[in-house]
Amino acid sequence: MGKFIYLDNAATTKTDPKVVEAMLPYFTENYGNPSSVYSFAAANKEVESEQREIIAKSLGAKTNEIYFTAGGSESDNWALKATVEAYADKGNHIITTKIEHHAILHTAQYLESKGIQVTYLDVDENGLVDPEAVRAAIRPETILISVMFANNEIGTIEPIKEIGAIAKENGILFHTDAVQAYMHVPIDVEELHIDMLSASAHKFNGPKGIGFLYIRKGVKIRSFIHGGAQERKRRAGTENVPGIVGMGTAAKLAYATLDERAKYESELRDYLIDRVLKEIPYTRLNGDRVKRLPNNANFSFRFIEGESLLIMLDMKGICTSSGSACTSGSLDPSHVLLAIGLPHEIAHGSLRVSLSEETTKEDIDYLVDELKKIVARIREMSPLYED
Amino acid sequence: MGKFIYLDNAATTKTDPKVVEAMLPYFTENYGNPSSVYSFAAANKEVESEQREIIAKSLGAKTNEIYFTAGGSESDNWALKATVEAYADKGNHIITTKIEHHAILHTAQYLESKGIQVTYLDVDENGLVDPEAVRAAIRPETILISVMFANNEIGTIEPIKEIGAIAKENGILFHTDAVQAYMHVPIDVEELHIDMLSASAHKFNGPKGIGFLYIRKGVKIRSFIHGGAQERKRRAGTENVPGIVGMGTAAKLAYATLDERAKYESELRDYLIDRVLKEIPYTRLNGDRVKRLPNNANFSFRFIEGESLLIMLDMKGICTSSGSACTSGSLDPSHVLLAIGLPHEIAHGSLRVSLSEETTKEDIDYLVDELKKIVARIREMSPLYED
Amino acid sequence: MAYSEKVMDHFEHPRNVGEIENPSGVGTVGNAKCGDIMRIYLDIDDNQVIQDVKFKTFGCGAAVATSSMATELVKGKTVEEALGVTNKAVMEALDGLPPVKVHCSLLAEEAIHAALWDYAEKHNLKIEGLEKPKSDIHEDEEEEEEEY
Amino acid sequence: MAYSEKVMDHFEHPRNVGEIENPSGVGTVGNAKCGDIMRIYLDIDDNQVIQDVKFKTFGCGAAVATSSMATELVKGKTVEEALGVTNKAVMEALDGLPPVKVHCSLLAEEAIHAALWDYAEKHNLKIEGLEKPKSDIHEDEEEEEEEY
Ligand SMILES: Cc1ncc(COP(=O)(O)O)c(C=O)c1O
Ligand SMILES: Cc1ncc(COP(=O)(O)O)c(C=O)c1O
Ligand code: FES
Ligand code: FES
Repeated sequence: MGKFIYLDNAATTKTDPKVVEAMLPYFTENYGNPSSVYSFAAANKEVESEQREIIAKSLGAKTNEIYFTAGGSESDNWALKATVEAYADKGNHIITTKIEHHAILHTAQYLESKGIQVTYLDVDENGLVDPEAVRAAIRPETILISVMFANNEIGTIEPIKEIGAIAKENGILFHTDAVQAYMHVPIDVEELHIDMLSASAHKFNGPKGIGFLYIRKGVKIRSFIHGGAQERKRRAGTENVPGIVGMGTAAKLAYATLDERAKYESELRDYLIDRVLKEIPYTRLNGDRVKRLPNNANFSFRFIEGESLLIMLDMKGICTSSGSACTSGSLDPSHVLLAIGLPHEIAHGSLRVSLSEETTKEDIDYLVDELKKIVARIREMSPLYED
Repeated sequence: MGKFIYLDNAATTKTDPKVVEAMLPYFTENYGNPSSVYSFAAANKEVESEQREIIAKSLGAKTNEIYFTAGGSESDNWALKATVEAYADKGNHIITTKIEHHAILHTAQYLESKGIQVTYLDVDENGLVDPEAVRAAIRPETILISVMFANNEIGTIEPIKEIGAIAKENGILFHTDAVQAYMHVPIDVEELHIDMLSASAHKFNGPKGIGFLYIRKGVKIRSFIHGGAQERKRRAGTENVPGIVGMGTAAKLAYATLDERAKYESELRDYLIDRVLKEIPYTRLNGDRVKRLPNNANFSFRFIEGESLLIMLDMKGICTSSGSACTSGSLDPSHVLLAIGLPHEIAHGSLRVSLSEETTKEDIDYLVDELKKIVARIREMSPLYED
Repeated sequence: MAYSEKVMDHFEHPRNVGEIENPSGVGTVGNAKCGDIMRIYLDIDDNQVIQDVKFKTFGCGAAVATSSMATELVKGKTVEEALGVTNKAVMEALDGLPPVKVHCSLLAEEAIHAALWDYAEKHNLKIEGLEKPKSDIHEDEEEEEEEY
Repeated sequence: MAYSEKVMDHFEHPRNVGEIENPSGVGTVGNAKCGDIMRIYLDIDDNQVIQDVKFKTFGCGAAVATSSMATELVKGKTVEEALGVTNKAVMEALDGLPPVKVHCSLLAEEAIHAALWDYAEKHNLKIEGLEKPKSDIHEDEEEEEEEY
């Protein structure tokens, strides 16, 4: 099939073969339901708590503060919907931002339809939330602040520690959607004053369909999925043992290489950013130059529409994505790019490149070389571009 | 490790090695996010809809009426919580039964705490719901009837067609929790007038952590997990492609063998029931003798406590489960056994044996022989038993 | 994106990209929803036959492919015949488009109409069945399930 | 169920199962929550030394194992010493119990107390520190997370 270069690791990652290997026995050999009495299955309960421990340790949390879910979206939904109910007698106001993932934004909009007040904070041109704006938005009836750890499109890392401190000072719960950040940057829930944190395994070489919500001990939160007594009665459903083992194994592997990986990827990322900005005219980098995920680069090319760019890169064997959601049902340009102030037509021509530890300098060179040609070709075709 | 006989297929099943094989490429090769533009990932979108088609066909449903979830519990929660909101202007009353799985019961109790009226119907001594009782419970403000297809403890199959007809006649939505029934008995949503149906892959040799909710076209229902545009905007979250492929493959395999399997298993089940009732005194069969799942047998042994029985069977390499939830955090005896009228101490001594197509007559003979000895030994130890 | 082979071919090798100097008519339309823009240049002879046609498009893959196909379809046709080149005809010629991409083909139809209108205005003609083009196209979405 | 090896051993090979004819004391207690029942028979000599002990239990694995261990612990002890065999002591001797099973060990402690009470009553004795047993044991659950 010729060249194949996967540069969309923010969308999902390859499951590590070691992870798959660790999962395999739990499909056809140790397939027992962990809630069962007999030893065959009870062993799975221990395997599960080993995974919980690995994850807890990676966050500076306690084992019984980690709750397995079916992924980042469920974790986000749970965190918002359930705290809003549990703290209804305290207030009905939550604070979040304009650049959250839809799993937060659409949930917040749903909550608005139920009478919850939501403040959506602005961000600056680099996508940064101002902690002082968080402070200013706090009201007596504020029960929750939810600010993402790092943005999934433009890679900006938010001032979580500062926001956490403000939340703590004011006795308000602080949730962070760390789906893009977990295992890509170091996170310590104590140091950062995080009360709840969402993560999803398939963003760090684990399997799809499994994630977790960290819930600090003492946080009141109702079940989101009611039923059996799994997950300390807080999340019902027969445990996805292979998935849990997959996530735990992936976390263990990723945690061991975190610093090294971040260093490698960010160097490559900087090389990519430098080349693109230098060699392709009418181009801008979206997101903060420094406070950004090690593996994320996001560009806007003027006079260019995103999908055409993606398809042409695809024809060259390069997988990337666009800020434009044109293709996923909605035709609106990215809410994130609009929030950082890009006009519609520029927001349309954006490209997200997200690296992995397998990405090489040769890959980046190939990408940039092709990108130059493709951008030129599309501009040639564009009625907006007069050279 | 000596003998190993797995007779707890109602708790979970072994994932079929063919299913695992079908899943494998989607971890490390075709790992792309189905929502992506590039061809590498877009192919997964088609794979997904193939699975949807397999499942739709097995139910007499349309492809776009199948929505993937993380399992039976999520499907049940979704069906109840979301319809209650979507039909709030029609009414606030739902009808269910006393023998539902906790995924329904605890959800219904949660809804009660939100002001929803819930009728929990009684069942007869065999666990059967009376369709006329359903009819009698209907009020002008009734918006949903939810009756399980087959009970997970005692195996009784409910008169779904009659209940469906009553629901339809009265213009009320009808949901059925078919987690135990799907792929064990034939189901046609048209013939049975089912509007929504929950299922879970790990109950039919598919993987854990994946299931679906059938939603008839035209049923108004909000999202349960808000976020991205997946599942026609009704269930957010990066699709669990390996899980979906696993469930589809399992459904395909199971559908092809359904009749044959049911025949084989029910013969073996009847052989087991006959031997136990004849050879072990003070024993009763729980659940309907005829209207019962092909693979389920459930007994109560007087003067016997369930957990001891399970552990002793476990020591003989036999995996079974008890109606008693003693071990899973709660110490109350099974709500199902109480609902069919068993006194506490008898409800405590119950045993569920659930077969698979791999179960042999030798397995059953071994089970019954050991059971006789163990029951005698425990009775020996029991202060309730005076021989 | 399940684009047909024909779509991919026209996308990869778009026909008639470019501009015409001193065109008989030129039309530019945009889709308000997705922000995409298409411009068509026509060269029409005295017998009202389209001798040449060029396009420029700022838009998705489908927009590029439908522009390309639309130009092929109208080339050599009379003005009257060109009016019959609907978005349906363009889609058929491309072996279909994914549902979310149907609106892109409207862009092509409207751009041709706009160019023909421009031609008619410049030449003081009245073309039967041609209406003044809107500069922005709005189209109803595919019927969707009710959402909550 | 993560039962220790000691628990499994006592469960598989319970010591002192059975009855004593004409016992010095017998005690039966039940746990209202789980419905389990335990009965202990004591044979006590004139020096208030427990010469023999037997039990019958309708209960879970932990109940059987704690009964068994408790009988072992009190055998040969004086009545006064036997009073010191608390559920904690039984659990320790069994290398612990899972949290949900702690209440089962109370059953053993209470059954011994009930048998001693019966012995005291029959022999018109007053045993220091022994209270009239309740027939049903109620115990506060483990502290649980608030639920919603
Ligand atoms: C009848 C019934 N409903 C719902 C469920 C929940 O399914 P899951 O554990 O896959 O979420 C089960 C099985 O556990 C069941 O037997
Ligand atoms: C920031 C962020 N939050 C939430 C999600 C949702 O995670 P999932 O798709 O695993 O449910 C994603 C990824 O899709 C994400 O990038
Ligand atoms: S032209 Fe706008 S999405 Fe195709
Ligand atoms: S004695 Fe009741 S659960 Fe152990």
